[in-house]
Amino acid sequence: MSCSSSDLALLLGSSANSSAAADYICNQFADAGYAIDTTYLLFSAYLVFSMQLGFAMLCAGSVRAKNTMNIMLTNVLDAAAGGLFYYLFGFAFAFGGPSNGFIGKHFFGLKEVPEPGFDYSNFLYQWAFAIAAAGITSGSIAERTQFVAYLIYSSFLTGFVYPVVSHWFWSGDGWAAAARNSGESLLFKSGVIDFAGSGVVHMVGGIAGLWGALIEGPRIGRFDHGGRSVALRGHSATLVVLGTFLLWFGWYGFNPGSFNVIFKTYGPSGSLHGQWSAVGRTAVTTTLAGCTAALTTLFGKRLQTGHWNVTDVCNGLLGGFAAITSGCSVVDPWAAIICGFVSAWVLIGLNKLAAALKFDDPLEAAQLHGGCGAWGIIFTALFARERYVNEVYPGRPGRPYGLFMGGGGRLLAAHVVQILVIVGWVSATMGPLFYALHKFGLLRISGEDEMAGMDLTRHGGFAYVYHDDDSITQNGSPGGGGGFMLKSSVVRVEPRTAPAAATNHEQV
Amino acid sequence: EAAEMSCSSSDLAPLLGGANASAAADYICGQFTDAGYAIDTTYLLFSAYLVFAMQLGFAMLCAGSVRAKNTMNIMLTNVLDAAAGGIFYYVFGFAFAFGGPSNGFIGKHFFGLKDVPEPSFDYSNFLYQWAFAIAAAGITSGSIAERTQFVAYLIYSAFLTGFVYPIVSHWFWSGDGWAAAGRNAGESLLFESGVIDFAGSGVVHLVGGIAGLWGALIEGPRIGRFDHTGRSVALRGHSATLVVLGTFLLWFGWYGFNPGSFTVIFRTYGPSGSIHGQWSAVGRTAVTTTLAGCTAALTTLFGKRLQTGHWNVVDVCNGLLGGFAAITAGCSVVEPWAAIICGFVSAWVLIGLNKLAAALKFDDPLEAAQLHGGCGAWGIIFTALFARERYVNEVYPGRPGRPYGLFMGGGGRLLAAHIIQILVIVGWVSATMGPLFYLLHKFGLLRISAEDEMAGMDLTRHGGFAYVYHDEDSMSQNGSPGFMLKSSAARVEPRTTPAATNQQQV
Amino acid sequence: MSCSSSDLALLLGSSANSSAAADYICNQFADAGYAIDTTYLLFSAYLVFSMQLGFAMLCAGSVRAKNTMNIMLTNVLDAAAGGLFYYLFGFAFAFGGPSNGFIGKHFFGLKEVPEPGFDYSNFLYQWAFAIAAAGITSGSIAERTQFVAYLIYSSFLTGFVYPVVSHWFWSGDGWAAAARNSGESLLFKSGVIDFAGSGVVHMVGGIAGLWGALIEGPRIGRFDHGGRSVALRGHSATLVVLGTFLLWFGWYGFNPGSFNVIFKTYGPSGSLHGQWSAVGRTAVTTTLAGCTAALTTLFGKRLQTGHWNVTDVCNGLLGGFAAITSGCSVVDPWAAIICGFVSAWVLIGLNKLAAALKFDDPLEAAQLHGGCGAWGIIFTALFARERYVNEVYPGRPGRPYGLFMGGGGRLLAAHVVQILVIVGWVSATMGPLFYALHKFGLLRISGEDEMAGMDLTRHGGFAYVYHDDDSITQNGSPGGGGGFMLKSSVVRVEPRTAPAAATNHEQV
Repeated sequence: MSCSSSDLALLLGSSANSSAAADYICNQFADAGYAIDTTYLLFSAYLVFSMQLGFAMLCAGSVRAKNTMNIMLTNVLDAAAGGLFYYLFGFAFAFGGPSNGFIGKHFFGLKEVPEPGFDYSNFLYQWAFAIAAAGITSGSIAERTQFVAYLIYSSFLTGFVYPVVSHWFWSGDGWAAAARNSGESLLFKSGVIDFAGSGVVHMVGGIAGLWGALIEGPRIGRFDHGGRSVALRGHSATLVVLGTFLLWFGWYGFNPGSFNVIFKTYGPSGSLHGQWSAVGRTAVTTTLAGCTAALTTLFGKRLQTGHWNVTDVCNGLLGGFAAITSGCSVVDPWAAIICGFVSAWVLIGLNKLAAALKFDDPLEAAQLHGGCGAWGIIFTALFARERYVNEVYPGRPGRPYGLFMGGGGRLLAAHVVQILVIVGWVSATMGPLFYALHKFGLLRISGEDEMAGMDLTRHGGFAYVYHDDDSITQNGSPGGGGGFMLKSSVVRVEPRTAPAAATNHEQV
Repeated sequence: EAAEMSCSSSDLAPLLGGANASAAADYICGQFTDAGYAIDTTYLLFSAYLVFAMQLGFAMLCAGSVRAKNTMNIMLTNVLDAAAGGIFYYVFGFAFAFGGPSNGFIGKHFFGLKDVPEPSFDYSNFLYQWAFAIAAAGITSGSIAERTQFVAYLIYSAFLTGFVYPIVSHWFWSGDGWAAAGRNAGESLLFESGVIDFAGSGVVHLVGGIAGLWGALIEGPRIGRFDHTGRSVALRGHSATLVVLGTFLLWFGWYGFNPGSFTVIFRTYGPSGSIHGQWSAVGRTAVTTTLAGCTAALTTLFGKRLQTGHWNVVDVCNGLLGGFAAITAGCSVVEPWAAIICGFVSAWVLIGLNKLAAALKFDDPLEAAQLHGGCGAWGIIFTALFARERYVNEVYPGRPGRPYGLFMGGGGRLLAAHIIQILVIVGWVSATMGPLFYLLHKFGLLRISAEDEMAGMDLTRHGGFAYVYHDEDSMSQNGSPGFMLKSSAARVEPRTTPAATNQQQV
Repeated sequence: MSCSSSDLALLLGSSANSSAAADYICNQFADAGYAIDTTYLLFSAYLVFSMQLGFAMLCAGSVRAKNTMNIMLTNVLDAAAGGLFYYLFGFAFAFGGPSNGFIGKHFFGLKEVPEPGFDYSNFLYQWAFAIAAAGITSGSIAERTQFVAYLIYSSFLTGFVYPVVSHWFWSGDGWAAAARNSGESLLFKSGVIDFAGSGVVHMVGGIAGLWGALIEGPRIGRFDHGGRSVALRGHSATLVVLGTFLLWFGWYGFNPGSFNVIFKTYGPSGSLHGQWSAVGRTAVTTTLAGCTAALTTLFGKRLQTGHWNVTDVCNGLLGGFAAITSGCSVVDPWAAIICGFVSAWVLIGLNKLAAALKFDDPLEAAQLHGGCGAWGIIFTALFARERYVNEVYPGRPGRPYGLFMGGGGRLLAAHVVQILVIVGWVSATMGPLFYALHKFGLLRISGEDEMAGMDLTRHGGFAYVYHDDDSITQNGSPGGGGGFMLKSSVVRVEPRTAPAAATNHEQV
């Protein structure tokens, strides 16, 4: 808190009780601060949670109709299983200080929460981040992965792999954190400025998806026998747009919310400079990076394909967001435009590369979150502005900042290390996991299942029943009863009632 | 109870000393009061907006859970819940619920928001409570979906939002309510405890669920729901995507529903300046809510997998919502680990009640009676078992030694009060909504004709189907007059060649 | 801020440092105020942004399936292009004071932000408003407009036409602003009370759409050869409802958020009267106007058509919101009910008029936002309550208020001027633009494209692929490869694998 009893006591001065009066007043401000900051953090957490809805809709729209139920179930379970695992041990691994630089070791099952520095709202906020990482990976392996494999990798990623990474870069004990506890030395005297997680969240999810998709191989029909890339279009562009806008909406919790507190001054008390302004600036940089990436993709793809393509624009937009996530709080708005512009080309280039290498990622998740995330980490090391870095990560005067802003190369060195370490750690943990699942026959579904669609073979039926005859047939079918979910393979009897017949005819 | 500020002028004045100490203390504490109003109103309003988003969640959940031919009908009911509820709750519902000082049964002030704002009720409180009221009506609409006349819907919805629900909320949430845990000081509590139904497992969910139960019972099952040999036949909804969309939106909105029910966040529990305050309890409430829903979802996933052999997303969504409905009563007074127990049991409650409903040939398209009624009732019992002493005293302060959860060593008085709550809600809703549905039934206003039901209400009552994915449909209509036509008009062939598109798209 | 150091210093009195102590305490309150108000404003901005999602879904559901991708792309680009243009110059034109009454001239590229009065959060909030105006217009010209025309008009509207209007009525320098800088004279000693923009946003978008739709003419088939109106129904009522509810949700940012700050007392400090209460009242009046309009439309249309129509109810609801937007903060809740009731009939009447005049607006945007918006401006001039006007626009005692509330006709005069000026300005700028696009053949698509649907001809395919055979055919097709987006005109080869055939059979 910025209200200091000892300072105020001196000013209140003459009275015998001045110290008590100062305590009283400053405690009131402390209370107000808790109320304001918790309100801010909780609503930010709710926004981040809404990204899970965005992922679900984006994934649903991007796969074929026959696999919609499967992919949505994985998204629901990301959130649900993630909730339990992150409660039991994930949060402890990530933020359970005091600990070592590698892994946290307190707060299992939220024991001893609240304590100064960690309240329940912090847990909720971090949980929403953890499930986002798992959601990214699910896109890469969509449409061909066994559901059991999904449950296993999701638990492992949310409960262990991701929390450890977030400990390294975000915990006060983390070996590479830019905001490391005072007294500890920073990596290259700088630490890694991955403010909201281009690396910690997006690269982790993207690299995990990369390994999953590599080991599984492409979907049947994704590349024809001549080796040419064949588009397997998702079944609903509307859902893609819905999901993208929801992710955009949620990103306002993801990036600006990562400040955690908003009631904090930068200059002298009473001036207009404070975290509130930095929070607003972060929302602006986030917006501009995404907008620029969307426009760049629009025209870039138009030149290449001759179409104005909305799903490509949506992916470009999300790539811009994934890239700016790392530096959103420490760069100027004009730099965010550069960030978004480059990230659009990174995504386009990586997609071409993926097609050339016969790598199939239905959601482009590895390219988008992995590739643009990595670009964002580099971008931050180039464009971080001195004043902003010192405001957001205070208490270490003279720390390095962006190379192009005159801050030297130490921040860039730290960020290159971050990329290498994340790629290495995720590959070393998720790679063997996916490989073991593959070896035990638990990873990929059978060719028959894949052609028929997982919804039919694993999830009890298709997601959509737009044609009324389906249900009417079941009604009228002599053998059509007996359970909630039936394979639709029952014989199809003609409806017996006249109005229904008319209906079918007209609607079909 | 807005703005119980912790800054006390009388405490501060002696500390400041000096001739104007009292005025200075007033000045400073007045500033804190203002800050408190600003913070708490921001908190409450955004919570209200989240709760309102649940109405969108209900609309999408309901739309996805019914057949395509009834989609317009169910969505219209959801829109009108909110719209009609807004008018009725403004004119008298809010007054019945919170219009104190009054008696224990019904409130009697604030009609048409007269005399608002006053120290305990500002406009933001009204908006928040309105969002709750329309949620109750939304629950019931699910139970009677796909076979109810629209007029019946308008009548019951107005009655429920404007009268039945407000009275229940008066009993348990108003300072004057006879069974409220936060009853006005000086009044005695039911069993010296009162009912801790923090965000409304009983007041909202049980009320909506029981109303739906009577509606669905009196209407009977949909045509084809049970075949002639009496076996249960699934009438699947038309879009699992909409079900998932609706479920996530409800989850999102529940963060306004449960944590928002504190209505103020700027309030200390310990001494001023410590980390303990309502802000922490608000966060804890969000966590318990999350964990209960997550556990219920996972339990349902594996439970149904064992039974049916499928990984079913629609069932998981319903399980999740059941967990939320259950934790709603105790979310603020139980530990996170207890929330896991709450969610686990609620999943089995829902599975069991669904089996029971199928056995009894009870047809509820959204499982609303089972989910909101059954899991809601379980949540009320759960709270009486697991409420923790410290949390109860923090959230409902000023009554030292009050009872808490039976399993936590707090005795059985809270449980007794909660059993009374269940009985009273079931009785009151049955006594009001039961006769209403029965009358509508007797006057032929409740159920649509079999022909309409087979054809789908969208066609017969709402001017057409909700979806026109195939281009030929709209092109055919080009040739016919009028904005909304029954699609029974002759189907003219499109006259222009580009319509060949149809062939490619189909 | 309401905490006054000089007042407090007198009270603290005896000590030598009393002035410093008072500064210290009041500065703390200033900080708390920044934190609270920024939290409030940013989350309001996020809500307003979610309206863009609402527009996208509403538009998507209201057009035919064959044009869904087109309309959604325009909505995404509204936000994206709007973000860039509003950052570069739109915000400067609108709020760049000190300037003249016509147009602002500071803050280009957010230079010199933050300064007292304008922080980054203000920019974000105003950007969300600007893109809403462009979103309105896109509905009027849906299903028949070239994508390039869309890009051009959208940039011009967001970057110039709209910012200038918002400068006039909302900037402290604006010639017609009700909250004009002290010392400047008000229009008719009153100024225009267009609190959240029935005129500035909704009429601007609606009138622009009116000209676009007029110049383009109706869609093919909208009026048959006998001249009768033929409904071209949208393809999904579910999306219409989804969009409407999202707009409702977002309107809670639009109207109550327009206060910008919530930490401000009206009465003496410590009383319960303050902006927080006015914010809540604004949310209530907004709700009641929409609810009344929805119910009025329900019964009004039922009497006319015999159906209970959900899309009409949704439009009625939105009309009520558009109308109350102007006066939401200065009228009583009961007056909001009148506002909504009349606006429903305004919309019904204008729709009848549009059909009679063979004016085709697929979203009814010109009627809804233009017509109901204009009614809302008049309504405010009739029902604005004295106390609320003086609380929301303080510092000018004796200013006029609603005619029916005894406040005289000067407010009404100012509001009539507002309507005329907005109609004139938008017509003088957007009319020629649309006409020039029309003359150069850039406005309307060809008849063939229109019949086939723009998604197929311009956006690479349809939005929906519910039937599995579509994708499978593409896989197996000898000529089906080669690129991401193919026209579906390739020959349709039978799937070669047995399970797929079974699937098709069962699902269709």
